[in-house]
Amino acid sequence: MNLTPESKVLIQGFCEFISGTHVAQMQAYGTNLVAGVNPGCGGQELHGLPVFDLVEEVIEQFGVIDTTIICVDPYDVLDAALEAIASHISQIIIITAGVPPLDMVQLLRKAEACETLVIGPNSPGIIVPGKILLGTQPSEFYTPGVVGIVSRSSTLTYEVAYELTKAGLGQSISVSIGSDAIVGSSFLQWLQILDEDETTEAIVLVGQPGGGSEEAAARYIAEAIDKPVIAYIAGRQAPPGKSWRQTGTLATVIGRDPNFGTAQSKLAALKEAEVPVAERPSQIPELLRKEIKIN
Amino acid sequence: MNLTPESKVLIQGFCEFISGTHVAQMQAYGTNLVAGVNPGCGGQELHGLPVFDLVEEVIEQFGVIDTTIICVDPYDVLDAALEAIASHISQIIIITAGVPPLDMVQLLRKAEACETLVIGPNSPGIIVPGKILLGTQPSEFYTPGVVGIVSRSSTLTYEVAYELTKAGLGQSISVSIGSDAIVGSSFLQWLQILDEDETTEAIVLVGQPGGGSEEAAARYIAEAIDKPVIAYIAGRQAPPGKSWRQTGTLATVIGRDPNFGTAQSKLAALKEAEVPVAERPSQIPELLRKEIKIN
Amino acid sequence: MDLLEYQVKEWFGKIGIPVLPSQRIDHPTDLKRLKIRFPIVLKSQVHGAERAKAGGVRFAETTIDAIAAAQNIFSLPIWGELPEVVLAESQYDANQEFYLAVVLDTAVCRPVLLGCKEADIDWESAGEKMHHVVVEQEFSPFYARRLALKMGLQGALMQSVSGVLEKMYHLFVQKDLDLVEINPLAVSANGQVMALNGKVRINERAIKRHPDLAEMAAKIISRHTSTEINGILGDWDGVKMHGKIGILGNGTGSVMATLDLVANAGGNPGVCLNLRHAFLTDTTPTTFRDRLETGLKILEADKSIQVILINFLGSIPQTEEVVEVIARVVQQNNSELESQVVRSNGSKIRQVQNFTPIVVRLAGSEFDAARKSLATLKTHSDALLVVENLDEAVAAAVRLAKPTANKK
Amino acid sequence: MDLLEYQVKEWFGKIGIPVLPSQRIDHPTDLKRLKIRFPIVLKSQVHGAERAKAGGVRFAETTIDAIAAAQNIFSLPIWGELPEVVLAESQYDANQEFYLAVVLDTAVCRPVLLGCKEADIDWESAGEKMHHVVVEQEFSPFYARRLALKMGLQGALMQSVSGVLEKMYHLFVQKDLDLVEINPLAVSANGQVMALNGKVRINERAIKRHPDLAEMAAKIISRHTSTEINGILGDWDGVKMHGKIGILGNGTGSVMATLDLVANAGGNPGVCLNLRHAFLTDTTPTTFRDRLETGLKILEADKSIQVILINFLGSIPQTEEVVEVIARVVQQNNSELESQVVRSNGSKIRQVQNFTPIVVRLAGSEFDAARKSLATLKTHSDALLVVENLDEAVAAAVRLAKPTANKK
Repeated sequence: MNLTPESKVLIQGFCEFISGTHVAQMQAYGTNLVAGVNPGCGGQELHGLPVFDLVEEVIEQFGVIDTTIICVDPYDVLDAALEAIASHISQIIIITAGVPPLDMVQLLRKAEACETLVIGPNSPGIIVPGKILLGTQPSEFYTPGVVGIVSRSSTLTYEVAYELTKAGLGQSISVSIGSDAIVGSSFLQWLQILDEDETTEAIVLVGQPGGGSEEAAARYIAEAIDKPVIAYIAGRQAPPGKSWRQTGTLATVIGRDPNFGTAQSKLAALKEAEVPVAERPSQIPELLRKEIKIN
Repeated sequence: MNLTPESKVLIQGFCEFISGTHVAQMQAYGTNLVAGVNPGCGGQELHGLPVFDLVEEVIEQFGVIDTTIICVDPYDVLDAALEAIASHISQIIIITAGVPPLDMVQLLRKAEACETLVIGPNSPGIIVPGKILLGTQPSEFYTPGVVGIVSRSSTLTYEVAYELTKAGLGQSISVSIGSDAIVGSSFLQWLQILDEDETTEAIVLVGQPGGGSEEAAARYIAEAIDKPVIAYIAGRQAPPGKSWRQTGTLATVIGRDPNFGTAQSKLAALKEAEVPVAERPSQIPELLRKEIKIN
Repeated sequence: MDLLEYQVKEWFGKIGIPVLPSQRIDHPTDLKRLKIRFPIVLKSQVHGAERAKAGGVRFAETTIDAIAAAQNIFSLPIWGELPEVVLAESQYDANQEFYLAVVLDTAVCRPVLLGCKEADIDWESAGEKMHHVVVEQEFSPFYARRLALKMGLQGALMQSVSGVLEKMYHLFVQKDLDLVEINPLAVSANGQVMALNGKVRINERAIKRHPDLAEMAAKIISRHTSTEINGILGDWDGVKMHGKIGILGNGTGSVMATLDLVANAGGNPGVCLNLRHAFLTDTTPTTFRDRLETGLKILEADKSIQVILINFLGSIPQTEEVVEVIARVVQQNNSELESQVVRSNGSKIRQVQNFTPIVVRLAGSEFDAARKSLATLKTHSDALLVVENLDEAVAAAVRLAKPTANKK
Repeated sequence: MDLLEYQVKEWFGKIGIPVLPSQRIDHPTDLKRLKIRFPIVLKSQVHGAERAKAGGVRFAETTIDAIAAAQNIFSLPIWGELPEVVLAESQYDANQEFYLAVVLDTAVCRPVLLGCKEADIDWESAGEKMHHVVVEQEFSPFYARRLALKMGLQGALMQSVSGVLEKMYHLFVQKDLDLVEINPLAVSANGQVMALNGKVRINERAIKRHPDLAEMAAKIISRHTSTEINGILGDWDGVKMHGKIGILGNGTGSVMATLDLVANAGGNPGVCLNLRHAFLTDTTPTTFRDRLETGLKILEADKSIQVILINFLGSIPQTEEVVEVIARVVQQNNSELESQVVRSNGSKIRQVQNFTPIVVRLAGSEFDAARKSLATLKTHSDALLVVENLDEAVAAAVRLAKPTANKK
């Protein structure tokens, strides 16, 4: 993962999930946004960025691009990402929500073959407070510090950051892997990155019902993570249902717990791994202070 | 390319392009045929080989397979080859003729990504006289020696070998890359292999109308091949036509000669590269003797 | 979105999965023009499970029997749903019955093929009997053969079952499905296979890119109430609970966290809607503002909702317009309220009072202006509360949802 | 196999490529039930090129005009082909006309998108004007945008042209095509695009896996003579030359080499057939023996063929049966020959003599037995010659094809 402020960044598409304010915020943060790609709008200027029709035109003009932020319409995400991969862009952040899951399956097969890092979809991206902003995370909730945040949510990620900042706990890196059922990078990858990151001293994991990533993360934390980890799981009081994209009964037949996908299953796994769990976002700073000595 | 007699070989399918005689011939030649795969026939025995339903079953029983020889029906070739690739077989020889070209396009994209060597389709395979036979080349026309043969034809390949053997010129390796318009390995790859092969002292290139591989080979010979090369092109007297799979007029628009695909274009390219061209198969030994001193 | 059996079988037939001769019956008298041979089976076309147990499946040997049975089925609601169509189908002599499915497994991010040598399995104990194959790379028929072999099939039957799986997979990809299931796949004495019943679940996100599916969805939306729609189409836009506090948020996790906070503070969450992306029932593209308007309407129309809690943090698209929407709703409530006669009986007031107090939690620099402009609105004291702190907003919503308790 | 324009347009319409309202006319009187508006254009549905120049395209303003024009077209053969269908189509006001194609480029082993801002281009000088994009990896719409931009298009027109290319590509893959072409793609004053004419060439090898295409091919085969079939379906099984020596071989290169040897030895090669794989006209699976029988029949039925040269080397499937087929043909010829009265005039003998001498070249250990068994056949001296050396076989065939010269 290249998160240096020098790395060159592209925006593909300008759908409702990104606004002029977001672009201005990234630029104000010092992110090296070089251009936008919006087919049919080549030659125009948008939010102060030169706009091209094709990714390859951007590369011709600006050289290798490190990261692309994809904000095209949901049905165009696969195409935009394949275009980025064909242009050898190795980090893709997908902000767009509502991408059909079979498009993601196709994209992930390709990304794995090409060793492309895909973050999202339905992710507000990554922020390294005080250094670089890649995506739509509102920077005002962040302040530089030592707590790493890895989350599956969008808005809830900044909710947690806001609580930390209000409590005087700054952040090292905050990433949302995306709240969709099928996303690129996993909790495991990011726990490893945060564990290796020199600035990070403690990690906050933010989860929600659906899938099995929190359970996998819990096992991984017990096995491989040396830094203290605090978790928060939203949706404990929500009724279980397919609304939260559980695979339901069919999941059980392939060797999974019948509770698979529920907040309860996640809480049980975290308990098993002895990861402290916050009851509410505002309780996170308190739990963190018990684990690490900051301020 | 692994052409050692120890390498483990599998046969997928037993359609009309391979017979019991071919299998017996390979075995008599010492080729290490371990099994056959023929879906629906698992548990049977065919031509003295144990038959399985899946490639992975063979690998479970015999370990890593080096080469598979595909002889399934034309419409099943893509599936058989993808199954072999999924089982990490790195050399695929496709004997079957009549494979739809768009299946080959799909296979080649995958094979390139996985660095799998695909020979054929519509190829009788490879023979290293006296050592190993991979495919349906009739071994009786071959004798060990120093002449490498690389060809796009099937029967014509052994016709040439027969002429060499009758003239007392043995062969080092003989390969047919397949006479279809779209095939896996290219003349260029095999010219390089033969150029590097220690036994080979001279190379015979056998071409026919269609496509541009002979022209590419001619340029490559002029640039990169140190050993003497003799060529023979069949079909000089045949009328040009789509029958021989030329891309025709459409080819010209992407920067190609209007003669593209004709025997004449190939002959001109070989002349330009100063490669001696035989008038008929029986003339090849004579031209070879002029270039190298054998016997 | 789940299809009805007759729709599934139309798809199966088109893609080459063997199905029995059958005929769609829209009215009992259609049976007079039956093109298939007796004896037949008549099946109620509803979404609910266990229709056979409920009496939705009947056998008939003659036209008279069939008409009587169809009349019966047409007037029998199953899980509250009356069939619009009955399927008349030939009967089949099954020697064995299998279960086959292709399902999107979100945990491994790949489609999975499932197969079992028993049909109508008990899911609780399916583990050992059910076999699966993960479709790692682009599908090719060998994945289907892998499953058929794992199921313990051989020879011609292995080939025909894997052939059916292959077609199921193509349907799965072609139509963006979450699930395609054949249960049971019957095998006759001579080894012929036949899909006797099937299930297809379409991924809601992909509906709009398939004109035929969009049309089906539009029909369901126009014919059914919103609760039924959720049952039929799936309800990925939110959670339906039965409490008094309706929640609108921007993001699944945020809505969930708010719901938890409300419950922990002693409140009862009601319908919770995520406004981050288009609702399933939206047949045309929507903006955030549109979704907020729709969300407010849904909550206001819901009689059990006593308070609306809106939680926005960071940034939302079209901030200014969104504030206008909230302001308009609040002012409308206000004017309606002023024109009402306030009676002494609290409970009566709630009945006539046709507005719902709104608590708006806004945090982030983008909302600074919004907070100010909403604060200047002249409203009834409880009609609108704007706060920045989430815990405070939740406490206020819970307090407002218990007016009688407060007044004591 | 090339489709006719009306078939191409049906496909275009189904996949969403814009085409004009049109109607298939099977008989001039169909025009009385025309559903599209006048003025119309009537187009002969034949495979040959330049039909407009030949009079196969006519405009009509009224029903009477249209019927007269259609009668005219139905009775006008173009390159020897009478149309079975005439297409009636609306007219279109084109502002610009483009050329678009997707073609399988065998030299790069990939499909290629082609586009030009001119229609009906002169291929000799197309080089600079024609743009292309190689579809390296799995297709995605960005490849289409690449081409549209290379063509110099911008904005909405770039988008709509790349949208058409996208659909052309999907058709290309779905139906296993060698070529799909729109020429011209018209652009109206307001930027709307319309496919005015199209061409589709199906890869012959894939026909049998598409039931709809197999049916089309079967129709063509049943309606046309073998020469016409070659013209319409393509003739990848062999070469049609007009000499006296027919060649049967096993493999393209081998057949070609034999052809060259015959020509170099002063002979005239005639029809040359490769028996290695199924003929295009085979609607069911064939064996090598079947193809040999068919090949011999084709050559014997061809009046210009005086000698048949069979060249088999190495191994062929079903060796024994193949030898039987040759033996049977030779013995049949022999018995017919014996019953004939041999006249003194050489040329007259050739007219009554309804057998063709066969030279069989067999080399390889698998043929040892075959050579022996064929050698024992009792035949007229020229009826069958079995040799092992190719050059000798060719010399013999050339000699046999010049009976008069030899007799002088």
